[in-house]
Amino acid sequence: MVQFILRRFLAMLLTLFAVSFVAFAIIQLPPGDFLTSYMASLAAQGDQVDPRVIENLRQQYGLGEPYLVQYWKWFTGILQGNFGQSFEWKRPVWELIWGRIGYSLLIEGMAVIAMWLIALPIGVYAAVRKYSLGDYLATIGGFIGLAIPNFLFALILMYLSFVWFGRTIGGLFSPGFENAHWSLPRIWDFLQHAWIPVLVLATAGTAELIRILRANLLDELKKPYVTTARSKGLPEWKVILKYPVRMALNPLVSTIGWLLPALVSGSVIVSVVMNLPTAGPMLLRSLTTQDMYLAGAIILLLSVLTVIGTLISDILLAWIDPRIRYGSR
Amino acid sequence: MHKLTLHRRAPVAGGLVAVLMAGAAFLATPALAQQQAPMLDALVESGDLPPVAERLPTNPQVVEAESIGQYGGTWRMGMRGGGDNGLIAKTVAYEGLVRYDRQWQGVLPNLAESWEANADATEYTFKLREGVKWSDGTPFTTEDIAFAVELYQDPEYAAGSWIDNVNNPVHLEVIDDYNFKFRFDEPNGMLLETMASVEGIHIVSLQKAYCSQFYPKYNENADAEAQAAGFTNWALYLQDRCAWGWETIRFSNPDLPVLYPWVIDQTLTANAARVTWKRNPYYWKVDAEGNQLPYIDNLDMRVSESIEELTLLALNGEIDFQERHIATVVNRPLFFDGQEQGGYHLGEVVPSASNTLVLQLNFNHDDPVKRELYQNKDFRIGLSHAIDREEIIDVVFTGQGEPFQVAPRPESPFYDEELAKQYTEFDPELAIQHLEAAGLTETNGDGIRLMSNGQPARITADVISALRPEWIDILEIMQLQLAAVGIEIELNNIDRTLFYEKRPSNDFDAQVWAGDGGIEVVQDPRYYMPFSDESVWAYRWVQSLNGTRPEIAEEPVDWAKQQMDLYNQIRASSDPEQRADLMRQILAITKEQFPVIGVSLMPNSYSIVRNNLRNVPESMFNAWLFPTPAPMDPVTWYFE
Amino acid sequence: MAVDSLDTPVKLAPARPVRESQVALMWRRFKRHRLALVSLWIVAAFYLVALLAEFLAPADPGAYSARYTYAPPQGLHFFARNEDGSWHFGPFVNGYKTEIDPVALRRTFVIDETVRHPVAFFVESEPYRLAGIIPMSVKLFGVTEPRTPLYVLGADRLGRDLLSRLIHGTRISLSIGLAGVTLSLFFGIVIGGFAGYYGGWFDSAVMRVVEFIRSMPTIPLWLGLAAAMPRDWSALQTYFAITIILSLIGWTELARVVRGRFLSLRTEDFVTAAQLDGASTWRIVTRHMVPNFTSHIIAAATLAVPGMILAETALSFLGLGLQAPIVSWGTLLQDAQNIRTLATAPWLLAPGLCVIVVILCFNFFGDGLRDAADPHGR
Amino acid sequence: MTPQTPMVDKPLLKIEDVEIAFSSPDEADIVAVRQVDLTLTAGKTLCLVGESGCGKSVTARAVLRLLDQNASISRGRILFTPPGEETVDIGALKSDSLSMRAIRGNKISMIFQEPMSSLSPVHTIGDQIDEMIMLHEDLKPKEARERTVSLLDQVGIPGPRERADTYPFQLSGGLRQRAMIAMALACTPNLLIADEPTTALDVTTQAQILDLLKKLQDDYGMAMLFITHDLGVVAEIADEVAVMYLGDVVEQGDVFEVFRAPRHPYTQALMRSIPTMARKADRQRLSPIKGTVPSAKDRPQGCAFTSRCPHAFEPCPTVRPERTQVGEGHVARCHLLTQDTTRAEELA
Repeated sequence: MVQFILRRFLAMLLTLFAVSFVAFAIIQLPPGDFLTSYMASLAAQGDQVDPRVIENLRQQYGLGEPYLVQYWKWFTGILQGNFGQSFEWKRPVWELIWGRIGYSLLIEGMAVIAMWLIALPIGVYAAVRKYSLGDYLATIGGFIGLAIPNFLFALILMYLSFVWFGRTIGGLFSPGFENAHWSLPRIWDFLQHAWIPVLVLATAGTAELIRILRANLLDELKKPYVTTARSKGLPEWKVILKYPVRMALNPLVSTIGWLLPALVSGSVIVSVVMNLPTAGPMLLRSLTTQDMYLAGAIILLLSVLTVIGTLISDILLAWIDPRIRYGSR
Repeated sequence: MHKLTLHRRAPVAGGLVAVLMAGAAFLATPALAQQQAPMLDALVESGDLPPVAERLPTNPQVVEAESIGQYGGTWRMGMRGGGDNGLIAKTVAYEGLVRYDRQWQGVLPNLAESWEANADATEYTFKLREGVKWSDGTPFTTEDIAFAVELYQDPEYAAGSWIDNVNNPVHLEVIDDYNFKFRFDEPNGMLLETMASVEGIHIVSLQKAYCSQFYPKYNENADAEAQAAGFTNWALYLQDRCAWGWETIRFSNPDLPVLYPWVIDQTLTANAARVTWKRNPYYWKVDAEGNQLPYIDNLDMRVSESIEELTLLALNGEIDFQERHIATVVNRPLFFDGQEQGGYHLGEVVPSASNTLVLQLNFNHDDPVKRELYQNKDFRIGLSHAIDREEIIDVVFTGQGEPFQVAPRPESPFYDEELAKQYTEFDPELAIQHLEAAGLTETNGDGIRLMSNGQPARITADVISALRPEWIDILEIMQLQLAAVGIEIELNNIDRTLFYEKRPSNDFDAQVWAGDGGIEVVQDPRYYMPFSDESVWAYRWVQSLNGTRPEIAEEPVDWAKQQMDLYNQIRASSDPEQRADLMRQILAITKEQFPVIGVSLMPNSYSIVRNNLRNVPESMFNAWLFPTPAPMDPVTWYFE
Repeated sequence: MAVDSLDTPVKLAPARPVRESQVALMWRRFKRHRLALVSLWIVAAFYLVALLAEFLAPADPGAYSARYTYAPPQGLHFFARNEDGSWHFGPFVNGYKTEIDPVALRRTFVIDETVRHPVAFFVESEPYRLAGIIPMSVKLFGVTEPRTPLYVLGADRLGRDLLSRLIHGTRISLSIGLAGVTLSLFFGIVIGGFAGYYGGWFDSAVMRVVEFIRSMPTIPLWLGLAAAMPRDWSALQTYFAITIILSLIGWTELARVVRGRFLSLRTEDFVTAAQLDGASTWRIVTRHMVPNFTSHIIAAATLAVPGMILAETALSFLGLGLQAPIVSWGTLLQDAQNIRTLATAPWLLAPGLCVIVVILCFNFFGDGLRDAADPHGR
Repeated sequence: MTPQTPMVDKPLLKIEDVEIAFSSPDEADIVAVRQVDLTLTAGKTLCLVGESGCGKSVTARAVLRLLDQNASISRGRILFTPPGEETVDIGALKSDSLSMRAIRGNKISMIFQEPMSSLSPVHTIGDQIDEMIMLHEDLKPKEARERTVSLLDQVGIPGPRERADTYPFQLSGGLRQRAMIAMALACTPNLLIADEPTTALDVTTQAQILDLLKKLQDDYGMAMLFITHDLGVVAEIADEVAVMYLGDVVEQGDVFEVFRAPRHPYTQALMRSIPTMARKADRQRLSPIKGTVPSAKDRPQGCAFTSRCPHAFEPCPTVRPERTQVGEGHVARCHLLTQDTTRAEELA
């Protein structure tokens, strides 16, 4: 077990290094750098900057240097916990993103939970009553969630909540609570705002879970141990929940890992539409303004989170499945 | 409210007139006791704040308004993402030494109570309003002006503006606490317009008392402290604390003393959900009855990356005044229908831009054939006649606006109907005649005309649809219309950065932008003559006249040179009338040469005004240099 | 012991499966999944539409009309009751009563029941090339009277026929999905195949790479790549660039599937047998292994298409990816994604509906395939 | 062999004329079991013997109503009479009904062929047995576990207390099957159904398991329905034997009777196919049955064995032979037995 975790952990470190490199590469891909797009946006406002100013800044930001040098500075910096400065906000990147990353995590975590809550019953039902009307309806329901483009869904929900309740649900808090400390009323206020994005994200992923769960369960239901359980005289629902479902869940646990990247991507879009204080909009903006250290850090952190998520789900799997725990197959 | 179109006065600015106006203002100062906002009373009683009389300058600026207002209320608006410092510049930060009048006709005193200029516009003398105080109570004097000039001109500090303009920097001469001189090597006749525009904010954006502590010259261990604070050098730390002008970062420092009517409360940070402001107890303007302004206690700017959210906020009556971002052509019917429910009405906003779309052909194209063709007037006339402007106006702007070339707007004193209307009638035959006159006689299989080198006449037009969605719509229609006369337009929808990079690298046929300079004719004649880097059609000619990239400069053709000379004369003159005449001569050449092609007059936009918000002009100009609504004195607006 | 000897012939009873029978078997299992069957037909229909876009679309997707901006859907009627109570038969569309509201700045349309513009099938049109090849000059349907509006699904902000745009968008969006999947399929099979067949360090290396790519949040990846691609590329170039970008992520999933099957098959007796017979790797792979899991690959591929289509719309939403004037479901939705549309022109959301339907169908279709491919429904 | 115990008048389980059919969406129904009549008495072991696919497992599962949804008992009754209780027709119960569940595991329990896959891999042996006990008798978990341990001990699992906490995959095949048995016996059932319990095991373990079963049967005095295709096993464990062919019970009776004098051609063929120990010289070749078992679909109207029967004649394909008493509690279904004696001689 321990050795298993260690192996995965080393693999993870390797991945992270690669991720950091790619992340940095991505933000370097677009033509020009922060200052060119900075000038561009000023000019679009009708304003102009003296090129000397730009030259000065380029010096101060060390933008002139070759790619690898910049990368190395950045990477070593991160190892010392310094994510660098955001050009646009003239602030340490870490100070800017930790809060947003937190909210991203919160929203995505809630989405994962919501997904499971929706997917479990539907998946089990769909498998037990294979090809029944219920099966079809359940799966259709699940897939519609998958099929609706996130941004459209979010926008429609926003508009409807305006039309029906005369409320503009943007952001995660009402004015009063934005800077308040966590308290029960604030949590309540938060939930009132968070349900839309969570719903949108969850529905997008549920279908996949349902599909896997259904497939696994169909598989397990045919196993002899189910008959054994029946022969014990257990009621059918108990037979199914205690044995095949329990088994079918194992592979599902490991899905959390690859659910995350999709979730993160989804939350970027939803957050932009709904103006959530998550990492998404900031990432988008920093990519367009080419605020490279900021963008790089966000991409890196999001990837790190997904990688860690995968690791956790692997460990979780090993933990709940004795066959892996005792290194037997 | 007077209709803007009625005012066709010559721009008044400079010495005498302004002094008179200042005098007028002085006389207007009423003797009766000055009032202050109730929210300040407690502070005064407790002694945390000196009484209003001591806070106000001896000669406070009197702002006339439709009605005397009442104190209180919060002005809610929406900010497009955390980077939208433009909104702040347009609502809070527009406090310079001088300011524009509401009709954008003349220049009024502001922090400077009067000024004079010498004949050749190389020397300006300003007198500051006495007793004006920063938001922290420290007096505002020439010291602060001197500090600003010093800092802007420090090459290590990355602030840039007209103060340190390479070609003609400011030389400051301080006379006493309230009087100083600006000297220039070259004549600078446009100085007052510049200082009255949003650019004017720069010179009064840095308080010496506070900002000098981060500047090595006044604090030898500034660098050390900067590093201690986690910045690589003093410049970055100073930038973080004070920045300059209206830089975003300025508004993340609550301690920064300002001269604005409101001081920042919830600061503008990358993660701010909203930015709020509360009244500046030391604000130095009063209404006709001597009540200290502003009327409105607080500002509340919702920060949102999502335009849709802002739109919903406005519809839901959660925005009190706004034209920025949300007042689009597309949204108009939406907001129109929403008036009832949202408790607001739509005000008129007159854009400064003359044209909805300007097609700028690259006169300096690397390909000699195209260069020759694009510089050929007949070719451009041909194109112009081939465009059915009425149809475009109908489709894209539901009938709003009129066929128009790139020319001063009817509201402008420089308006010239002939210049505005020439070659705008839709006449394919005529178009074809001109194109053939331009040598495009042969056509290929697809009916596309062939250039002298046998290549089809295809124009790739760069456009940023993200900026103005309707550009794509217009171009798609023009595409079909021009195809009918054998000219192929290829749409190239690109992003901003690339758009700007293509100019110096000179790899573009044509670029598309809106027709700036419809009102600010003299300040920004980018389409009338090779003026600035924004004169894309003659980018390389511009460089020969104090451009930013002399290395790629090219010798302009004679008429362009003539225009540039005339403009230098404008710079050299401090007499508005004379400047106007010179400008008219430039425009005459523009009319003769017809450098760029316009489509239609930029239709009026609109603003969303809550019904209970008073003293809001029914109609206002909008431009970047004329930072609406600030020149409309929002300090006099109030809630009923 | 004894009866075992009897068993043997019984065990042999089902003769070695022949391909045909396998396919037939799969088809039978597939048919059992009714939803999948229906979906298959719907998907097929959509692709047909994509193929015949020019023929089916009544109007040119770019053709605008000043008089009908934001015109609501007319619908297509086949019979109606006349004032005198008699019945009118034959397809027609109603005319519009329009007026411009100068203050609100918009046209208000009222469907005019009394005006009927007859609609005919196989009407003459100006010549065009079907799929850019076959020259034709007849459209499936259209109005017979000249200069009469035909907006079955309504018009967009420039008075362009939504139906026609939708039909042309179908071509782009569906083909981008297909192209992307084909590409990822190629990578997936080659890479995953070798990884699975040879195993060992190569396998683990590939798997690390796959793991790595899958651990990257896709959006930033797209954003970066999309932002990086030369913006002065032509529409076509961008189109292909986008497909490549999409498949860059898509191949990993397929690679995993292929590898998995290879690993499991590699140990199967008949493969070992073939190896003992000294059959070449190539032969073993193509003759013995591939036929054994084509079905799975097909299923996996089918299930990958929706992702591509969604991705295309998402990219357009973010202002990257395909851009106007290219007509795709993504770009069409881009026009629709604002409050104004929701409030006053909801019909512009039709592309969204198409996306939903197609994706649903692809999923069910894929599920059906997979269930059919192996009854254990893995 | 267990000592003969006197016949009990009321049999524990009486399967009467049961037919089991499988339906499938795209084919005609398949009658897997055409007609089965069996009788089990307490303390006795009935062996159900036949080739795979002859329907013996199906029959066994039918008794516990463990058939898949698409299978149905289309005819006949399964009468179960626990000592001192009313007779219930299991065939009539709903498979998930309370009364059915009360019988499963409690009165009738079952052990399966593959102990590995028949035990849940993610629950410990102990849990799986405890569950059964607690289900049918209200015991606290502790008490249940005590019972489990003693059961494991009984079935000869060394270190039962520790073993209770192990997972199936951690045990050898033999131990697993013992655990399985322990679970089956947990509630001291009246009837134990063993579905080829030894097929998956190696010969020595097989022997051990069989001994164990016999011993336990004596201890508990329960009836046992033992399904196998292995005549050797039959000889070792059965009191009575029923031979099935393609869904029919072709011959049934006391194991001695049947082995000594098989009357049905199929049974005879089976017997001849058993290798007998003899010196190499006087061994004669085994004579396996010609042809292959047809699928249930194309089973002839009449005697199922017709297609492979050396003696087949007119009535065989069309007319189903009657059950014929051929000796003390020994019946067979063959036309030869009902026809004139001359032909009957052929089988004598």
